[in-house]
Amino acid sequence: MNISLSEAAPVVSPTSGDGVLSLLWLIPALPALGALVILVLGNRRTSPWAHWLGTATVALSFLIGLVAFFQLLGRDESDRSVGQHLWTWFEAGSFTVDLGILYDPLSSLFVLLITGVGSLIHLYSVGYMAHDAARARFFGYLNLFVAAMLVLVLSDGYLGVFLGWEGVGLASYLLIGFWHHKPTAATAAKKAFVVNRVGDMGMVLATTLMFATFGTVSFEGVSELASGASQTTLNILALLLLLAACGKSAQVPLQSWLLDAMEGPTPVSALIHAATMVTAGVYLVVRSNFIYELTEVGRTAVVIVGAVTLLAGAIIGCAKDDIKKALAGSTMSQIGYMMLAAGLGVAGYAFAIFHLLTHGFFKANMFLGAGSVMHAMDDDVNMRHYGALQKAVPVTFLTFAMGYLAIIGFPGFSGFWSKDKIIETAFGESLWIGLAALAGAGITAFYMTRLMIMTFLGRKRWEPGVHPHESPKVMTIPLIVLAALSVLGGVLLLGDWIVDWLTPVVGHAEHHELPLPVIAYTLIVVAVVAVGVAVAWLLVAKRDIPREAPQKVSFVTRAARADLYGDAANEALLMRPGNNLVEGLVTFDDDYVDGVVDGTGSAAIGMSGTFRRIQTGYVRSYALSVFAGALLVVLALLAVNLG
Amino acid sequence: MEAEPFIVLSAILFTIGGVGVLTRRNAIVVFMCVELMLNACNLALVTFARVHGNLDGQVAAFFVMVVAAAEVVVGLAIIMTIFRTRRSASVDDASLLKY
Amino acid sequence: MSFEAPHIEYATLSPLLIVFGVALVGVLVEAFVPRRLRYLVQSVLALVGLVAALAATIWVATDLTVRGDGAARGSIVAEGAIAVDGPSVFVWGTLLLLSLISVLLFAERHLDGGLSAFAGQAAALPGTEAERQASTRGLEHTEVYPLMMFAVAGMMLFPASNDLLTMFVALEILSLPLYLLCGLARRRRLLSQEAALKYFMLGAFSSGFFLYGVALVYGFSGSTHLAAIAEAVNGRIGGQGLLLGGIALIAVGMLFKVGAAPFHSWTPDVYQGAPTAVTAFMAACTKIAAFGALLRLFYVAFGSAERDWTPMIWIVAILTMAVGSVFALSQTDIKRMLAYSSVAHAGFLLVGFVGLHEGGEGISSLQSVLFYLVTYGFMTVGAFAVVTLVRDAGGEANHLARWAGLGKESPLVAGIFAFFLLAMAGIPLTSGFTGKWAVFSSAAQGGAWPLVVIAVLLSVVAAFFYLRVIVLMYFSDPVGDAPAVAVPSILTTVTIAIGLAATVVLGILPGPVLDLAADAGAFIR
Amino acid sequence: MELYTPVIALAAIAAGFAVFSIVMSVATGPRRYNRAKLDSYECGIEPTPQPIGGGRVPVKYFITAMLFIVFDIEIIFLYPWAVAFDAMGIFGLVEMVLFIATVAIAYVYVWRRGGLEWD
Repeated sequence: MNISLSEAAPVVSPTSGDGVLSLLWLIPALPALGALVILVLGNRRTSPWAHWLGTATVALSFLIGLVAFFQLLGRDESDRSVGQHLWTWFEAGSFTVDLGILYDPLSSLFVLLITGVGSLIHLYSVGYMAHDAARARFFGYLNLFVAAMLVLVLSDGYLGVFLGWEGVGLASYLLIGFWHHKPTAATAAKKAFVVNRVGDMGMVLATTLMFATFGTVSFEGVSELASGASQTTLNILALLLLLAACGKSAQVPLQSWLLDAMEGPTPVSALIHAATMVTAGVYLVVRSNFIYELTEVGRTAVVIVGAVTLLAGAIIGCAKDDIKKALAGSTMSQIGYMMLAAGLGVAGYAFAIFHLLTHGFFKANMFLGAGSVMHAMDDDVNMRHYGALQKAVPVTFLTFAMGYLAIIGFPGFSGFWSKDKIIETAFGESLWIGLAALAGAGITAFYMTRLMIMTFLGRKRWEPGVHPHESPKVMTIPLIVLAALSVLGGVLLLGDWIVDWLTPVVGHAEHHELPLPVIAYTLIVVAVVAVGVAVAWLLVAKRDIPREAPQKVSFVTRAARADLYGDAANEALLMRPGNNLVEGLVTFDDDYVDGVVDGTGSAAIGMSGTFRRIQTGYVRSYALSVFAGALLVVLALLAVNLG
Repeated sequence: MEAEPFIVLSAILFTIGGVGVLTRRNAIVVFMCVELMLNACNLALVTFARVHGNLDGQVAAFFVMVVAAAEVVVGLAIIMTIFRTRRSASVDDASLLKY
Repeated sequence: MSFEAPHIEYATLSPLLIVFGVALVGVLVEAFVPRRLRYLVQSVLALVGLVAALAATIWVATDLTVRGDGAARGSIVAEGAIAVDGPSVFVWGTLLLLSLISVLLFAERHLDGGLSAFAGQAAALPGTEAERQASTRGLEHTEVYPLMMFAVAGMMLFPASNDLLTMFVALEILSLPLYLLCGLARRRRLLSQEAALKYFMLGAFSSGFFLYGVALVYGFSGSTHLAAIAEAVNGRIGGQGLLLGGIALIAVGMLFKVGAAPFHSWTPDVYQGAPTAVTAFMAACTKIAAFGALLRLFYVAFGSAERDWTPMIWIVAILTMAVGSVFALSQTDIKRMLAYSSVAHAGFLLVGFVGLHEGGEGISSLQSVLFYLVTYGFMTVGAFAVVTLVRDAGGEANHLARWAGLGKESPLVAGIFAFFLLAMAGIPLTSGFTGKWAVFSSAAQGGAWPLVVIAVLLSVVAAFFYLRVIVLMYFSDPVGDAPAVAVPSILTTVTIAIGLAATVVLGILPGPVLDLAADAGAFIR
Repeated sequence: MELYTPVIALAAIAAGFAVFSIVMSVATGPRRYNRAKLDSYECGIEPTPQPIGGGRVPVKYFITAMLFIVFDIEIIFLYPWAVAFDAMGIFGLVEMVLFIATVAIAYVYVWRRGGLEWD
């Protein structure tokens, strides 16, 4: 509490590190090395040991991260921001771009989350991918992802973040399309890539704008100079960064790729599309607090995006029969919570990160649990074919239940603490935002209960010939650890520890006076959650669940099944202006390239295919285009002069 | 000396050459049209040299002639190989490369 | 009549003179050296000549005299016809390095059963007995080396010209040999000849425009010297119409050479038809030379008419990026796709062109464009070199469908090619990213915001077609019998390795080259 | 205008002479035709037979024509050089020797590679 209660966000000013802190570069370097070794030597040569190498490098990074964390803990609060200059990437005249590491309370938490959960998921994958011929390559990609993600959170500037940003995008693309023999997986990978590129554009433009405005893109420089920029610049910057965040974190309107991304192997869904990569957007917003603190417009936009996504994701989660897609909807929704909190400014940043951590635990836990269930059910993902599994896979059931209780916010579990805080802060900001967050909590309770009942309780609706069995130890141990974390994650809030811990990064919030006492909010939330559970119990458990999804359903259900017409909306809203090119190309690409590959080149449709007919092959028509071009150039010159 | 008529004439020649390139099919004729364009440039250069009273334009015209001659050599060689292979000097026949 | 003998600074011009000299000696070698020795003599001569010219360039570069306020270094030589300054020397060095690795591609004889990629006897009709005989007797046109050296000399002269007439002559010196080189492919002769015809016809057409522009500008200013033109433009003496028309028509000629839309239509056809080694050489080097000249002309001569021509460049830049990125999407031939990609690159370069021009804080246009050209040159030569490796019975297998499943067939070649594609797409840690960053930054600093936004948007589209090829190589199964990846000799291997190394190093440590580009300073006037 | 009077007069006289001789030869000459007289005029040598199919000539002529262009170009530069030769002195001589040597290199190439052989 040593910081004065000024409006502006703290300026990033790292000090140099020593001891373990000078070895920080090893944290991303180790997984990168693992990826390099595995991918360069190739699948065949490394397959006997690649999975252990992959796991070991991440685990080692975790250990270094842990030691570094305690070092940081031992430092003075004002001294908890450690910088390490790695190399000068660009040097042009007066202007340089350095690549370096910024290790502060915020990135230290992320390092622990990424390497910690990452190690567990690596371990789990050893079992999950045991029968896949390309397991070594899988671990190579997974290591690549971890390395890129660590670069993202450890960089000391936006360019470094962008580097990691692109890296995780690439790794995500490779991993979603890992089973590329499935056409759905290949399409999903492409879709994820394209939608993410739209977000990346925001990142590129934001970085370029920063460079043009401030002459630097380091957090240190930007945080120092931000208050000097014009309001318009700050607004644009904030919106561009939000666009980037939306792409990576699957927020409305760039949410559509996440549900399809579930085509990837389940550990990927757990690590990338639940615990870490999709939270990069939240990281970006929190990290850029020095910009968002200065722009009301930017923060409002973040809040709106968060609120809309949290409801949309929850509604989608209600209607999905595919267990992974239901969880994906839930992920969207939970990240919506984090965004919402981040948009609330100083009061919310810490809770956004807190929820991000607890969500990382319980969602990874549930995804891995879902993977374990799928493992037992011969890779069937349809929950209508599950039921009564609690006997068949007891460990999975118990661990999953811990995650379940955490996500719905059962008092005492980690999710309870983090979500409660967000809802409370939201009410402090505005009644409507608070109500949206509250409604989200109720819906979450509903769909998660539905998922639990359909999967583990009720009667057997198994496909013939399926004999569920519990997964091997190598898979259940990570489940148990994550379950424990899901239960106990709330300790981070003890004595407001996490709020104090992050204060040097995001600033200290003045205490809001709430219209009602805090305990009242907690009770309301618990009550709403209880209602959600009860409704699910009445609607799902008390009735018979048909093995086929009923077709005569309400409009809402149909809409939710169709991802709230996310793709349709994409087509209608995004395709027309600007982005239609990009989206349209996906379809075009499917039609055309695949056509070419199949040897049926005649399937050429699409704008490029139409336009290229301009290239007739006749010299005279080319000469005509040169002639026309000459006229164009002359006219352009004259127009300027006469106009 | 009034320069304008010469410049207008050179512009007309240039345009005739340009339009010829666009409309004629025979590679040789197309090529002649290009040469016409170059000579229109020469006329303009020489006229301007006269207007400005220095020799730069005239020297330039010499160089243009040389370049035009070199272009003839290279161009005719290319057109001839094409003709020998295809038995046709039509520029429209050479359209395998497209789209 | 008084006459003063012109003064020629032979030492300063030595790089140019060496290349010209080697080209002439090459012609004599053709005349006197017995046939079986020609290949060896010519290729060694070309290599030695280029290395010597490179050494001379470095020597000249260390010896540039500082002028005026120190922003520009160098001197105007040959009675004002040639400016040897920082940017000239930088472009020379780049051109010579790229020509060196291109010569290695020219000399490659390992891929096609001991024969080079050039026609055994260009005069023999395709498909006749004469052609077969020429092939079995192992004939080849070693004239390609002197032709290439002439082209290199023209390319070096082009951006260094300080006089519109010299510039025109240089333009023709660089173009004429290239027209011929395009028509000399050993395989697919019809396509190759057609490429030559198209390139020649359109090239001659566009140089007509260029020349008329020169005539108009001369009419406006009364001189062909860039400095004198600059003075006239600054004072706005003479007719506006003449100046604007002149600028426009000269721009047409220049933009044709750089392959900017709507003057790009020759690019895909010629790149596809020409022998791949020639394509690699001209894709990289012509663009570099032409951009060098474009920059000098527009900054030095027309600098003070900037407000007049900037909107025109905006339009052309947007059109170029859009055409390059969109058309590339539906291409089924790898060389055509790379051709459209080079069109798109020309667009990105034009974005840099409208930035902060020279000097000042941050990255100047000149610096960023020069840097981008270096990155572009190496990845282009590298990528085309890889294209020569993928072959089937009919020569190179250029159809994209034949590249399906290459990742399984030859992980190394596919990996290298994928890397080049990623670099062209501008993925971080490759030189493509640093290059794009540089040009976008300089444009942003120059206040060309809308242009940068469009450029970023279109670079997203552009990334897409590169990705398509990567997907094809890795995620698709081969159609029919898989194309073989030929084992190259040390020559092509070295070319690819250098291209790859440059792409990696410029992506991770662009500092030294950026510094060099910054050191090049401004154009001298 | 006076400047051009002699030129115009000369042209007129030349044209008049040409017309006069043709008219006179037609009017006064005897008309005894034989095969040789009806042949194309080829400086007394046997005329080359007309190619079949529309006046195409062998490619050999092409090379000769191209070679002619080389010397044609040379003249363009020789002419002004000759006018200013006295003023330029030794420098001009050296430059022109270099220039002609360069042209000669191309010529040597053609000669050695058989460009000058008719058959």
